[in-house]
Amino acid sequence: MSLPFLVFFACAILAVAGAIVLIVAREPIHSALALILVMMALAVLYILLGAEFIAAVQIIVYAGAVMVLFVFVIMLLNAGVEERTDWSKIAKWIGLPLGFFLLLEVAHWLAHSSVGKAVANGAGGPQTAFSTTELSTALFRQYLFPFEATSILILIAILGALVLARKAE
Amino acid sequence: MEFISQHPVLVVSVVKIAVLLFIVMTALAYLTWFERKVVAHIQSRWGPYYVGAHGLLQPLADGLKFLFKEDITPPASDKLLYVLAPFLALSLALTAIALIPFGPPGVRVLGQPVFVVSNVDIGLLFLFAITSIGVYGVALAGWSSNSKYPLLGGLRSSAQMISYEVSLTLSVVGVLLLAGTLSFNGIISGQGGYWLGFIPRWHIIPQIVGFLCYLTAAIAETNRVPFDLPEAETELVAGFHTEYSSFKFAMFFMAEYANMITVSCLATILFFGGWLSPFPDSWKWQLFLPGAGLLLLGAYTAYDTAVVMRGIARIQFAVVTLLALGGGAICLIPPVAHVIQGPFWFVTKVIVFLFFYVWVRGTLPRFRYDQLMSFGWKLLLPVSLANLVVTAFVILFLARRG
Amino acid sequence: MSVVPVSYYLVLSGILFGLGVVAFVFKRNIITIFMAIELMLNAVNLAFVAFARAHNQLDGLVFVFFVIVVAAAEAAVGLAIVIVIMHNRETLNVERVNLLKF
Amino acid sequence: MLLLNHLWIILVLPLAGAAINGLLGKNWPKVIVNWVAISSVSLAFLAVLELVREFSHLADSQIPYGGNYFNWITAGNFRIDFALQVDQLTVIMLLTVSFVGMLIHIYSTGYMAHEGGYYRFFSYLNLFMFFMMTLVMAANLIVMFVGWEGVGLCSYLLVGFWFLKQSAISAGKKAFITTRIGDFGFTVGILLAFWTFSSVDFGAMFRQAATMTPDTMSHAGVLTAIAILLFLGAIGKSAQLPLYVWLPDAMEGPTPVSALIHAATMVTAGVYMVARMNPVFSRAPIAMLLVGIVGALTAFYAATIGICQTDIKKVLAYSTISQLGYMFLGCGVGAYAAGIFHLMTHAFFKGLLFLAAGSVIHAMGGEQDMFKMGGLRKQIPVTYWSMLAATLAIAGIPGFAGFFSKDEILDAAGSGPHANIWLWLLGIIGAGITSFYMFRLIFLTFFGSPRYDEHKTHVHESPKNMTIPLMILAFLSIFGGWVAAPHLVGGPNHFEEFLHPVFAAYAPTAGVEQGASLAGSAGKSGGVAPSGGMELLHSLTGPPVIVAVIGLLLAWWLYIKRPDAPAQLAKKMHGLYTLVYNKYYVDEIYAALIVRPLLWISTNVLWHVVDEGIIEGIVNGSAHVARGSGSKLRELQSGNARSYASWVVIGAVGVTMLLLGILGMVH
Repeated sequence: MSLPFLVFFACAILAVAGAIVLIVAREPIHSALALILVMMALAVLYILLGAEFIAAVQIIVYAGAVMVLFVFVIMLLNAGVEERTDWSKIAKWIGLPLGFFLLLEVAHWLAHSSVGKAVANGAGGPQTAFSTTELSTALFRQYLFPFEATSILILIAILGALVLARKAE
Repeated sequence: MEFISQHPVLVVSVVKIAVLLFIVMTALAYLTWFERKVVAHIQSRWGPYYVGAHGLLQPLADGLKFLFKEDITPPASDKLLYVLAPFLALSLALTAIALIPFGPPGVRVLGQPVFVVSNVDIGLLFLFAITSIGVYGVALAGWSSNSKYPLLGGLRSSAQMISYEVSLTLSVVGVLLLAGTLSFNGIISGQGGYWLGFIPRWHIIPQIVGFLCYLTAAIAETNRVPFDLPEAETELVAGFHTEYSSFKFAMFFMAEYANMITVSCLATILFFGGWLSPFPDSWKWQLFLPGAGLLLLGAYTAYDTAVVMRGIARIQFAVVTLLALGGGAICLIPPVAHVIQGPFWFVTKVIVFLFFYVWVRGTLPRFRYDQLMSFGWKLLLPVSLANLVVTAFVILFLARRG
Repeated sequence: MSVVPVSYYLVLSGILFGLGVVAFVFKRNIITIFMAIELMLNAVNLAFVAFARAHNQLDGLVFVFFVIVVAAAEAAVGLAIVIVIMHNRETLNVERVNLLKF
Repeated sequence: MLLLNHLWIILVLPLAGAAINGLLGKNWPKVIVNWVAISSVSLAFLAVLELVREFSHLADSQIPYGGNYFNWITAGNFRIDFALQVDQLTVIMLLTVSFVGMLIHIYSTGYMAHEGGYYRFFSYLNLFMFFMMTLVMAANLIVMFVGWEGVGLCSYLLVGFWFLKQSAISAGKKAFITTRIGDFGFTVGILLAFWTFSSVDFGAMFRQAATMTPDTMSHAGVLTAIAILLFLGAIGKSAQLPLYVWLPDAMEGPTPVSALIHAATMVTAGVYMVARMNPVFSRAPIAMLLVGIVGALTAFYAATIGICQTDIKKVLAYSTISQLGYMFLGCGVGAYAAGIFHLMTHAFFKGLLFLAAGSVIHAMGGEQDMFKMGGLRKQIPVTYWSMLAATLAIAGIPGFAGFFSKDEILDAAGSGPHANIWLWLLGIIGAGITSFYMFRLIFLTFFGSPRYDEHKTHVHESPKNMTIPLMILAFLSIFGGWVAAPHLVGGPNHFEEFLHPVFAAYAPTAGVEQGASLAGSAGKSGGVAPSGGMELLHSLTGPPVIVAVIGLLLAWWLYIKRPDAPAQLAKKMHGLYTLVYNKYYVDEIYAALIVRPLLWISTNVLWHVVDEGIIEGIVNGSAHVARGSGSKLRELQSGNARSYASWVVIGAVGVTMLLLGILGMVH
């Protein structure tokens, strides 16, 4: 059991645990923290996969900004304990079982499907980290247009948020 | 055992972490003393004076006091988070420091660089990552206390931190463009060399605007005066840590100072050439500056010991004198002097920044909340953006010129 | 240093995604439902990175980058909506926000 | 060869006039509208003259000279080009149409001077010219059909020109619908023609037809079918029995319209078509016979109705029908040239008659009843003289245009290759009646004492722009027929010779008599037959002339000598009189047999049962189904976000399953 495996399983368990906590926790803020935990674990996994830049972005943007926003809103709205109303029969009798089924299905597929195997056998080429320089080059050369598009998207999102959150005169 | 021998990294890292932790803790403790002294003198007071000579033992006393105080956990609070919050704050603050290289990477033990705990080649990003997490400590503290003022304080601080983090990051990007790398060592060594033979090629000169932005944003980021609205006594009692007492409170306290240190280190690295000496290498005598400095200190304390001090204080000062003189003597030994060189300059610069922090605190009044926000979004952010754009264009232009 | 097979990551991402789906259906609180979506996005990101590693290509990372950006935008707007809902309906329970129906 | 190579110019001119007036003319002063309309038509006429000049230089081998302008329709092997062509027949028609058309345009500027919708009128008129010329110059049946329907449209528009008058509107509709019935046959004929010759191009069709064995009386084939079907169209368009009923009503339109469309040009389109399709008709004796019979019957029948009409324009309308009958009779007995000849002369004198009648009506201030006129001879001399000339022409008094053409026809009917004594007889009697009712018209209108209130109506001669066309046409009515004059004195018949190639080109080998008849007529004058003098005498004293004179005298006796006689006569044979006076109740019969049942079916079956019952039933039913299913389905829209989420999950699972299946198959 070498180090990478240790790290991987530790993070994997953390992530899954976090996800489960996210589900069972009744306090929204606990869910939020659980999610942050998941993100952290994933960040570590990214580093393990050699994607340091993505890991950093994951933490800065996701954990550091998005989730802070969530927590902030939770605090702002003083969101209390989640009331477990159960009015949606379909969600109870079909949605959830199917959700779990999907879980198993996807996991099983990724594990045993020929795609999963093929990738596994490929075992991920050389383990040298992706160079951030190349990534940025790709981002600003090859994917320049989508990049600009996302910037527009964000601008729109900002405006939308402002309009929505504005006090109704 | 064989596991350890397999992974020397772990061993070295553990040792380094232990040492760093000790140093930083002490530094934190005496930083409080430093701050109180400076502020006191700014306000023409003596400041802590009686616990030890010049209050040198004051931090110790404070620490003890914190330890022995009753640790109250409000019954209505969210226990888990209430406990988690201070740990989060402090641990993150300390983790950040682990990324800081205090000296050149050349100095190695077991093939591992000595002056940095974890040498990541995108260190800066990671530092930001960690500082960006830092907000949770405050926010959660505010929330879990389950009481009005902490909640407001938490809200304020999280809002403030998010807002200023943006301009903080942006103000640094200019430097990144110049350096072309994310690793601290890269950035620092990029600042080697001199203009006209004696002006160091630090980023402060081309990036003066970025530096000012960074400084402002950094102060806000660490919730220090004049941006310390999260704990604005007049409005929110003590802000997010109102409900905290005893050691948990202490942890928040330390976290804040740790953040100060981190930010100062970052400023040093990014704008002031980290562990590089301000003087040309040709000036050999600079090797002996640390030793000389210590010796001077020793001389001063010796004089005090002999003339001013009375009673127990005199004994204490004698100890200080001995330490100073001894240290100075050791630092004069050339190999040691060589090794000490980097850390010496680094620490010196950091101390200058810390002094600046305290100075600001002693001088400026507190902002109003709306002023804070509008300042952050409407002035700081645009300016740092403009700086970034200009820098980018200039670099492009120069690159074109060849 | 031995390497963790990529399929491990894939399985993990699958599980996380599934949990995200379950949370998506199970949770009643709008904010947590949002989080469930974020969880799913994260799972997908993991898969992306894993595949990027598997084929040793950067594009996967670029995709992750974009996913993160979009998620941020989505969160901004979504949370604004949540705030508005809270102001108007005084509740975060999606089952109570049910005026738009037959 | 400018125009020969650019035939379209001739068409574009009137079209442009129509477009300009129609689109822009609304607020223009009448002067400009006149200018546009008349200049466009006159230019067209000049173009035609130029065309004729160029045409005269063509070698026979180059005729017909065609131009193919663009590929209009292409569907499989069904290919229609917008192609035009010129041959002798076309030339004749073009000259007639454009010239008469121009005159009538000029006349209209005077006649319509006080009418509203001035620009509309001229725009329609130009448009009509365009379509008529298209019809005449068409090089294939489809293009011809375009012109055919186009003139129908213009006729509809112009008959209903005073669209505030209920009678005008219904007259327009009647004209349109009745013609449609014939056009149905025409269309089917076209289809059949294409099916047979796998082309609707005249040249191609005729070449094909020439190779086919002609039908005989005993054995009728596809050619007969085509001919009869096409002839149906002609019946509708040229107002022959039994579809003539629309033409009298069409007199609701302005008089120039009646003159141009319902006398001179459009109604003759049928005749032109039959003549144009002569290769087909010549090979279908039964069809020929049918044409002859219909023509003769119509000639006689319409004439009889003409006797009792009191409305001056109605009289002319029926006379038009009957004259068209003569033309068909001519075609029916194989004397196409004679038919066309009569068409041309008829265009002159009948156009003139209508214009003159119009002038009379104009003078009488809108009065159309002949019994409220009389003694106008002095007041409006120009009109009187020109009308008299036209009457003499139509009555077939020797020396006038009508005489020559009608004589040709009756001659062919009597002694031609397809001679048929009964048709000849009908023709002769019809001729007599014609002259009778025409002179009746003249006498009632211009002679005797005024039967109108002279204080109310101030009779006045029409303005120059109306009288000048009258004079020109009068001149033509008198001398228009002289091209054929030498024939009488045994000389050649220029007109027939000019047209000869058109009708001889594809003449059936079996029926060489076609050519032989000319030869024969030439031979007759050659000397085997009595000498030229005898010939002249023979034709001058021939039955047509005799009956014409009889009719003239009878009319004189009844309406000048004994003005009270007609009434007594009418009393004496009251039944017959009312029968004829009411046009044999044909309209009523049609109404009873066709129109009312049709209305009844449409109302009670198509409307109440089919539409309300079935169609609306289907529509509403589907609506009800949709509504019902919707009201059930909308339950899904529970408003509970978690349910929606569940739906999404279901979909996701489905898709994943699908993917797994596919991937499983792939790998």
